Amino acid sequence: MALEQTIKYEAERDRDFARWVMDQSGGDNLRHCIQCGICSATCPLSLYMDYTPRRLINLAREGFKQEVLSSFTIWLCASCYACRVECPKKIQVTDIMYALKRRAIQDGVYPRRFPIPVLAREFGRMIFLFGRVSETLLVIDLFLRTSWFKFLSMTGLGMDLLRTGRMSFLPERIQRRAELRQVLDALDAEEKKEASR
Amino acid sequence: MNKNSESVPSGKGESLPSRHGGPMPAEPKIVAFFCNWCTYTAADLAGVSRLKYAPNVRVIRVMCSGRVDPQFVLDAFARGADGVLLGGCHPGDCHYAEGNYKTLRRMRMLARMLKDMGIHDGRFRLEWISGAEGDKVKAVVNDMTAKVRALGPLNMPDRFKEWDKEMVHAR
Amino acid sequence: MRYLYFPGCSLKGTGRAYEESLLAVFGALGVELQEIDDWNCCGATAYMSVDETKSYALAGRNLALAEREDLDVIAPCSACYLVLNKTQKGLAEHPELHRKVVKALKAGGLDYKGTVRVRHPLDVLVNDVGLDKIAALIKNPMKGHRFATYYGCQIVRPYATFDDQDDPMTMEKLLKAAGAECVSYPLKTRCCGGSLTGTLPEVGLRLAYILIKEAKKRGAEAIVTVCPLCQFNLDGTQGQIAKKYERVDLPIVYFTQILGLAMGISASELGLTRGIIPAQAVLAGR
Amino acid sequence: MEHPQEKNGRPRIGFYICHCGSNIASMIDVAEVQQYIAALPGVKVSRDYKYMCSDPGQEMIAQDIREHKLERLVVAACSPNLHEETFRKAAVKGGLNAFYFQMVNIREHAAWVHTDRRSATEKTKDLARAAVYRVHFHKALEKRQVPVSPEVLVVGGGIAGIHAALTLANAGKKVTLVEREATIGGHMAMFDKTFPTLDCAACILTPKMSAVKSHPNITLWTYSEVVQVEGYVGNYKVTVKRKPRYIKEDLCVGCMECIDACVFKEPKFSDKFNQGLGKRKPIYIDFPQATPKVVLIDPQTCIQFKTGKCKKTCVESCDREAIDFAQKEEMRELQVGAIVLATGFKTFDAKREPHYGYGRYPGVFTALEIERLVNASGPTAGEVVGRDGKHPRAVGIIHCVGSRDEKTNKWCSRVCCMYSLKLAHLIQEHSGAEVYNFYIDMRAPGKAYEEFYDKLLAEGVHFVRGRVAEVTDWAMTPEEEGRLVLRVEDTLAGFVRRIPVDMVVLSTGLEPQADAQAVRRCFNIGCGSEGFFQERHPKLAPVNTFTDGIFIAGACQAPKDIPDTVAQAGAAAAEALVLIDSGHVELEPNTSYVVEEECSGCKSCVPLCPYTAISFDGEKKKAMINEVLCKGCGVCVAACPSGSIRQNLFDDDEIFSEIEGVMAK
Repeated sequence: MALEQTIKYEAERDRDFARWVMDQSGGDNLRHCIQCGICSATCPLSLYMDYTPRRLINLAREGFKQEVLSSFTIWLCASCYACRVECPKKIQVTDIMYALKRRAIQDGVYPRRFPIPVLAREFGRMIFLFGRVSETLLVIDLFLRTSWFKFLSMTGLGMDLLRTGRMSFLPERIQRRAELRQVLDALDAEEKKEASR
Repeated sequence: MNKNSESVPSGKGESLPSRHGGPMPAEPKIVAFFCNWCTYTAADLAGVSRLKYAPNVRVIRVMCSGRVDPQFVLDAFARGADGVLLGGCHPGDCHYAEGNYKTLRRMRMLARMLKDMGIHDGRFRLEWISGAEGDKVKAVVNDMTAKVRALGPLNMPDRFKEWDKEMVHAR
Repeated sequence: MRYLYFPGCSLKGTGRAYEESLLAVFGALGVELQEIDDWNCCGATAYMSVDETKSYALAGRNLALAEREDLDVIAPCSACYLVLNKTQKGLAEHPELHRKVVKALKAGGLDYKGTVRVRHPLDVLVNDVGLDKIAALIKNPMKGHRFATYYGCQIVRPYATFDDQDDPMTMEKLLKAAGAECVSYPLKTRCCGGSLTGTLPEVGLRLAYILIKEAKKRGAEAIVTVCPLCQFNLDGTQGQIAKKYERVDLPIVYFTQILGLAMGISASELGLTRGIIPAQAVLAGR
Repeated sequence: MEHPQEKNGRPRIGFYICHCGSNIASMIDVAEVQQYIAALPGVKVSRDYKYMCSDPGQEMIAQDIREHKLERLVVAACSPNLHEETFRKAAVKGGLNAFYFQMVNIREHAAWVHTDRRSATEKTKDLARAAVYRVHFHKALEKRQVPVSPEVLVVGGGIAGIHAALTLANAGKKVTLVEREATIGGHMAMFDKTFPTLDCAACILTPKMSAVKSHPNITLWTYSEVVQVEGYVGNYKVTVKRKPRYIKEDLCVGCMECIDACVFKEPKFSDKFNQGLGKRKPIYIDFPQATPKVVLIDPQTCIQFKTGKCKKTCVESCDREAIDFAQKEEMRELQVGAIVLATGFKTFDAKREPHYGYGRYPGVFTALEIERLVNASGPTAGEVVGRDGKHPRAVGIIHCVGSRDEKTNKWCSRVCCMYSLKLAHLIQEHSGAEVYNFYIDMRAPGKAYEEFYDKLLAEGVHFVRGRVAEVTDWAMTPEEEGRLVLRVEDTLAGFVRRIPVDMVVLSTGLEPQADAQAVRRCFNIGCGSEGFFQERHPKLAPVNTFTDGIFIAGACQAPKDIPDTVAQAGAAAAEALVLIDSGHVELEPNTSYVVEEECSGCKSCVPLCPYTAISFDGEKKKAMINEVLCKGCGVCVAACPSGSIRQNLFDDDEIFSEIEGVMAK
């Protein structure tokens, strides 16, 4: 068995990252966490996580950026808000998870075997193009990009959906796509302006 | 006349200090009358709890908010206060049974009068703050300071001088 | 009674039966629904992980469009309901975000004030229409039918406005009015894993299996839900559940379908033929 | 108004500013303020000093007064609520009247609340200048001496009230103990054992209860409530409502034959003392050692009250003829010098945490219910059984229910960790069940408390560090079928566990009494934001309130255990003794008076006074203020149209000069 060093040195902490997390919307209460673990206990997905939500909160608070951003935990969060509702310190765990997902995508450090970031990105692309999302196209698109085998196993479901009239290959779209484009472009422009400052 | 505009009876509006050029506008000064039992104690509590708030308020201690004569408020404005804050116990909690109800009645009347005189209603405020509400002292002081700062200086003493000059000319 | 209606993408796609039954029931109750002109996708939970500001702007456009009418908005899809409400709250609480989003919407010729109320059909049915009025229209009570009510995540969480966060009861009230029975179902607000089924099937399947198995164990003939994603997930994965765990075969229906049946509306009008798991048990005796 | 700086014969003023170590000096440039005030007209001495309240600081003031013939004194330091008396004494020591002094609060109101040194210093200058302007108008005054009634009222008959009443009575003072329930004993009487020594609660409490009953200096009024309090320190007039128990208390000997004789053969009604786990009859006594040992009748359930057609077998059975269906509520008045409030707490309503299933699953109990269940004189005679009559194989104790939670109560209730350990021990001892404690942080910071925790660890009780998410009957494994499952993260292990048990104990926290707000209004004291009674100072005046003569003890002030409660009750009794033993109190001279020549006789002040201190002299056609009744609020002063009412210490001149002072440049 290979021996692994698990001690952490203060130099490995990224204090700016901890501050960044607390600056995100929903991150302001993070410091108040008393590590009671009710978030993990109420989470229907914590059994699959490498770090339970409680541990992730503590890692983020202490600035262990690498561990936080490469954890499965943030991608397993299904946004069910159970932790947020139970938290005795009103920590907005779900919103913190969103912020960490965005950061992981931005930094390109998410775990490769999780297609969730791809879904999120494709979802965005589709909205940008059509203004609405057609689930069928999204699912097909996603599976083509990530795994052929899974797509094949899903085709059974696809047939069922076609049979019950719940599947359409025509993209839903809005009329005034230009209007939506203008809104999103304005935000891009603003972001560029901020970045150049 | 706009209800919230701030102008003096002579019709001379209070203009905000210019944002560009000239010296920085002076920080607003707010005179506060706090009752000994609730609001003054709350301010003590804010101190003991090391809450941080704007340094613009000058507290004058009275035993009960019911002691505050409307003339105190007028005098404070006349002497240059940009705002006046009155703090008493919550209704039903007055240390002297019902002094704060009398304050409320009196100050409602005064507030109307101040408005008629052209003093913006954001400059005069009555707040119920119990001895346990140190955080409310902080919130009220910060909020009022921000609002009064946005209104700009009231500067009654200088205006009195102006009027005096006009009176001389008129004669 | 008149409301604006925000169907969202699901109700035009896999959740078509929800829209059909909702419109049928509201029509029978004399409640008018006016679809928001040229609405766009609310962004759902996925887009929040990509771009926070844009996500708010997407939802903001819908809210701005809605503000042009002086009506409350009904959002039947749980994700839409949450996202639209979250946007209202988020923009009110974060001035910098508010400034950016309002400015961007202006660029598209839209005006956002944050005045519109976004509501769920459950809320509207119980609090505006009223149980009495609904009960009066029940022609064909669902006597002897037992259901597990399933709310899922995003209706009462995180903003419980019309029901309890831990133990919501609105659906029980409606189903009782329709003459049905509800089994005690402690998993009624537990996440179904719907947002993960497509991406992490092994995880999503297990969550769905637990929910269905428990409902069955407690004697429910169907799970009654309020969310198109939950319905899709619980209904559509039963084939794979059968392969991986065991055959469960439990119909997953919308509460509007049960209400509609009890009001005497036909099964096909209510989209009851659209379930992958056939809803025969629910239709028994009619 | 007169302008102080234009007046001749300006008094000679001494000004002192305190560094308070670095408390003040770190945020305020005290030297700058000192120099600035030194230059004001009339100021003869201006000094800054490290600790003004120290002996050398006070001595410095006294010496300066003598040396520089100072006539007024201004000290800028902390809140007058802390050290006003100190500096008044320093003034007197120097030969100056105590009321020629004015204090400026620059610590609590400036140094501690600001972050910018410049503006904090400017603010301090303004406040100090205002005081300098103000003292000019100060007058020599004397405190009023008022005699003190030597009796004490103790409200609440739990262990705090019992201990306070006994302490005062043993010191020879007459005490009235008022308790709202039918018996004294409070929560402690419901407990089985007490931590950490495990001595039996009844064994140590009942001797004290009977001592109360038999003490010649104590009048015990149970089933009674204070409804009104008037007067002031040393002279409170209290009205007490004595509720009818339909039994003549002086005749009943507590033989309980009436209970046996009741037409209800079996106890049928929910028994409040046993937390609803037991039953009682319409005529009952809470528990065998109830004090006074007098039965009572509940008119809500008694047939005679409900229909008027009962055979009244109870009346027949009582040869002392103590039963009186016609008994009426009585109002009694008391005159006391001091009041000790020991009104206790209530436990958190477990239904407010629906995910723990209290009221839904019969296997879920509150800690207080378990206290009754493990009690030998409780409804099951000490047997740990569920509501279904089954013996649990495993029991889970959930800590912090309604504590340390922003959604319910933010505070730590302080006693739950320890009582949970105690219950874990007792449950294991009584039932042999496997016991789990689910805690967030184990708080055992008392004498022999950590050792008690150690004992429990040795006894094999499980400790899982984590807040339980839910109690559910949803089973995942065969072992879980038909049981209650707790879902919790074992935070020390780092994963989630599902633990099936048969009985769940919710360690509910301590809350203010439901009517704490009404009670505090009645006694004119304050509550903290969480609703417990507010002490005058958290460290240095923990049993005093802002109303002189009213003291607090026990869990009405904050959650606390029995040792701390008893210690505090002793302290409150001692403070009350200090007050009444001196025979008199000194009152601030801030009363109002009428300047007769100026009074127009308009009578507008007369109805304003809440203490009816103002009367109208029909002959002179002038208002008159009774100084003894006046409490010094100043409402009449502000209302007098002719300005003929003045107030000592807060006169118009004084306040106007203060306004001028803060605004002057």
